Amino acid sequence: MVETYLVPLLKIAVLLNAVLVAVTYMVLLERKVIAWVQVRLGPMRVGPYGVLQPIADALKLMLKEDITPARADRFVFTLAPIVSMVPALIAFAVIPFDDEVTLFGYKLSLVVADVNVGLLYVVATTSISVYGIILAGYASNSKFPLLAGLRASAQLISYEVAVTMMLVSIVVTAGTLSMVGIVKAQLDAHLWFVFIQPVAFVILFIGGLAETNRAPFDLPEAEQELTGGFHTEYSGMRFALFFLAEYANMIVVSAVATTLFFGGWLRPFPNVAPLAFLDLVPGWIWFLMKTFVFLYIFIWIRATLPRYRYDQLMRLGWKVLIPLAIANLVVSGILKVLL
Amino acid sequence: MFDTNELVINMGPQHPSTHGVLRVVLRLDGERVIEAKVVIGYLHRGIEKLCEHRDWGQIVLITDRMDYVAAASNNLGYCETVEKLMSLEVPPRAQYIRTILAELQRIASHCLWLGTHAMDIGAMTVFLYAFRERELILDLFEEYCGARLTYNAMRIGGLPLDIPPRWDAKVRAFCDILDTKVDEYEELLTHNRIWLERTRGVGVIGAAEAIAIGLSGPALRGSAVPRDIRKDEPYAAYADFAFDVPIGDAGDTYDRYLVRIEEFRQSTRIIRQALDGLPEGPILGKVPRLIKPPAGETYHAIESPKGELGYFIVSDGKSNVPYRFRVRPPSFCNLQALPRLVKGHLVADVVALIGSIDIVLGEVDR
Amino acid sequence: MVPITPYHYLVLSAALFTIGVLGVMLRRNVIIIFMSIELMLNAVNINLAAFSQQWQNAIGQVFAIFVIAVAAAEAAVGLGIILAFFRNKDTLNVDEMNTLRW
Amino acid sequence: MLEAIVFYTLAVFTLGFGVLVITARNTVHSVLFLVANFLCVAVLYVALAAEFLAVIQVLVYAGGIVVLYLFVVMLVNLKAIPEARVDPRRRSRLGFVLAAALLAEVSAILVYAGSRSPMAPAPGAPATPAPGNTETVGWLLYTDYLVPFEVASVLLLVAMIGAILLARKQEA
Repeated sequence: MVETYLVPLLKIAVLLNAVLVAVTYMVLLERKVIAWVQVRLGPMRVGPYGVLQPIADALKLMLKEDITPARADRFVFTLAPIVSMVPALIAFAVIPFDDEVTLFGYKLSLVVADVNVGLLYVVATTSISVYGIILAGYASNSKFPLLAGLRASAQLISYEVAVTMMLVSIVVTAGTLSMVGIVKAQLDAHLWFVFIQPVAFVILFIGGLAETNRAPFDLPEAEQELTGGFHTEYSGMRFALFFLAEYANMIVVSAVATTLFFGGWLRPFPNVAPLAFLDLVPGWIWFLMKTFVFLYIFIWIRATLPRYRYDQLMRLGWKVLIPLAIANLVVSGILKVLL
Repeated sequence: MFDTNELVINMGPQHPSTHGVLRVVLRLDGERVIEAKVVIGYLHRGIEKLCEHRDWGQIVLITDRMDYVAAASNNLGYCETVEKLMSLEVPPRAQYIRTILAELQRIASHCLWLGTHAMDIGAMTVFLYAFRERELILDLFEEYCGARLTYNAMRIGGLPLDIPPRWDAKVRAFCDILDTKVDEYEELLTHNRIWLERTRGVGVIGAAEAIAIGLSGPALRGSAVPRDIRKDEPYAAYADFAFDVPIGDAGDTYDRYLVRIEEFRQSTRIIRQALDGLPEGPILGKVPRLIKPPAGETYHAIESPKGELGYFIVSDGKSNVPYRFRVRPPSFCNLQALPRLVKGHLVADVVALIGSIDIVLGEVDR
Repeated sequence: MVPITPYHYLVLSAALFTIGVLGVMLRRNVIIIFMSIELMLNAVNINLAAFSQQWQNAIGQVFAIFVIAVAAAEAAVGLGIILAFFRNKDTLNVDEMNTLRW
Repeated sequence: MLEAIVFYTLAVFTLGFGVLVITARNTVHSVLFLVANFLCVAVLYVALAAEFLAVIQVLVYAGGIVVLYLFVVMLVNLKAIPEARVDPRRRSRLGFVLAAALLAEVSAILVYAGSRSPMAPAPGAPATPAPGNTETVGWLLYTDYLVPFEVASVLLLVAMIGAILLARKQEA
């Protein structure tokens, strides 16, 4: 009973809380990093160096009036932020934070569910998250969100194709769909997959930026063009949910990239014996560190690059990334057979 | 046939990228603009009529409120027009300081343009970088005249104030800073692939058409027309300085961007020359106590940061207010090109193009 | 409580199929009719998956995947037709789709 | 026990969302209920030990095909209710009767078949499902069912081109 129900439930509870805290602190991280890039200080007032800013933000958003526009589709309008938040959270279920660890004399794997279709599961959840944006665009009964909703759905669908193709080449290399299995495959291969599949990594990263609607692909919420895009009409907690979903998605993409290409919980050069002292750092810390680096790069890119235009974005997706992903898949298939 | 795709959206007057209260009614096919209608007048304050009820000296202060990001240029244009009407002689020191102020103002205005233009295209860091440099100029102006936005910095016949001690050294220091910072802006944008894709070939307008529409300033020079009033009909002290007039070749957004970036450098070049050759002497010419220009009319234009800023003033020679006061605002005339420029482009280009022609609504609506 | 057998799944699938049939027969909005067809295809897929479980081999699942592929093709073409039709007639009502050409 | 709870809950939700799909007034709501229905069916697949099928269901059906529906619904964005006009020749009651007849027929078959040979695991089959059924499915797809698989891919290609051709706007 304890094994089948209690432990997973505990894991889910801990993970959910950790993710939500991480997400709120992502907002602070983003503000701070962008501020540093722009030679500013960022939030400084709430707590030392602004570390309590997320709490203030959360309070503010919760206390704000929650407005539903007149003639909006109320049911869908309320549903949309939830639909965008939930897939982002459930995707964490298959992400392995560490190998089996022993806790209180108890063998515990730091993954909620090591399902044998883990990778596909992640793709499936992201494919659901597009609904949040489309529905928000539709339900607001306003033209800018509608445009943004159409943009978002087109963008997500086209980039999903490239990313999924690329994931197939990872599966070819690893020989498994399980996330834990992929990390172990990297241990067996004596190499992180980023060195074996560099093209796939680049595609995943670009596709990840596009799928999380981050700069330079943040067209659905392009403030300067669509006045905030799909969440133009949202306020208060419902707006906050969209916001949190975006950051949760960023963490998911970073964690997936870490797992697939940077050896998850493995230390750098996992099979080089002279570096064994690196094992003093627990695996989950390696994992978090790698994920953090990705998040930092996400923010860094946002602070640096201008925004793509809609047609250019679609062109990049269909005419560059998808052919590249297919070519990569073919080449990895051939190499797999030959080697 | 029934068309499912046409959509009319109302961009502005409350929209983050219309630089104030511009309203553009866009007819879209998907995201492609079929037609754009520009609706102006949300900031109309009747400045021209107001000026016909203020005496000549008071008008300087009102001109501040037109292009409020380039108040000194407005002052300069107005004062020179009245001086032309009255055939007043302005002492050389005043001319030089006016030139310095006008060029600082050009840099400040271009900083604001660069920041907002880059922000419209999504590069938010450039916005803060550019505003940081604009802040330095505002500090310089504050030290000169005490105001940071609406300076009221000139008088008919000269200047109200001489430059404060060691101000020139600060201006020089600023020019050195700016030259390095402009390189920094260029590093972020000029060769950035996304920036190139977003600006190249967007809103192309040929030289002949640009002239026909009545574009002026950097927007015109971007279309390879080397027209710069500072060069062609020198005013203030511009005749004394060597500077280049940068022009583009394709007439697209990218060229207009490059022209303005180069103007940063030319402006510091002019300022340095003016500081080197700053003559001693009075700062106010022989101006009568009561300013009452003789009956007549005149038109005088200067090169404001945004283009040809012209004043047409009629004096009846009797009253102490202008009989007719009319401004040719560069923003207004350049804005005419917008519907033509955005046609066939996407919504995202509309904001890029609004930024690219660099308008200030205070000047458009007056 | 009786253990859950494929039998149960078959009943469920039959009920879902009937709902789909009802949708096709009663609704006049062509998009809803399309969605009812999707419901029916899903009912069939439940059947296939249940049989696959029953006989412990994956052939049922393979068939279900083919069904999904065909459904995707059907949706793409069908919705294309609906869009083209809507452009010309400004309606989605099947009762008004009573001419073969216009 | 747990299996039964899961099954009955899912069955109720699947059928409930199915009914909502065909009864919802607003087409967008209909599409949403369809998604919910598909997700429930996906969980049913998991209960049937068909994880790969479940994920494909979510990925292709819920994440792909239904988005297409939503797209079309939003594009046509009707002001008038599409079902305002009823053809006088329409016989709605007959529809009910036919559907009831169908259900009765299928149930009859099931009851009859169930009474004759109760559903028990096939005698020759292994007691536990083969590990990694994704592999099994893939293996079957690329060996025994290679020709149908290729035909399906051609079908998808044809459908894609057809859809583009149909939805494209006529050049003036």
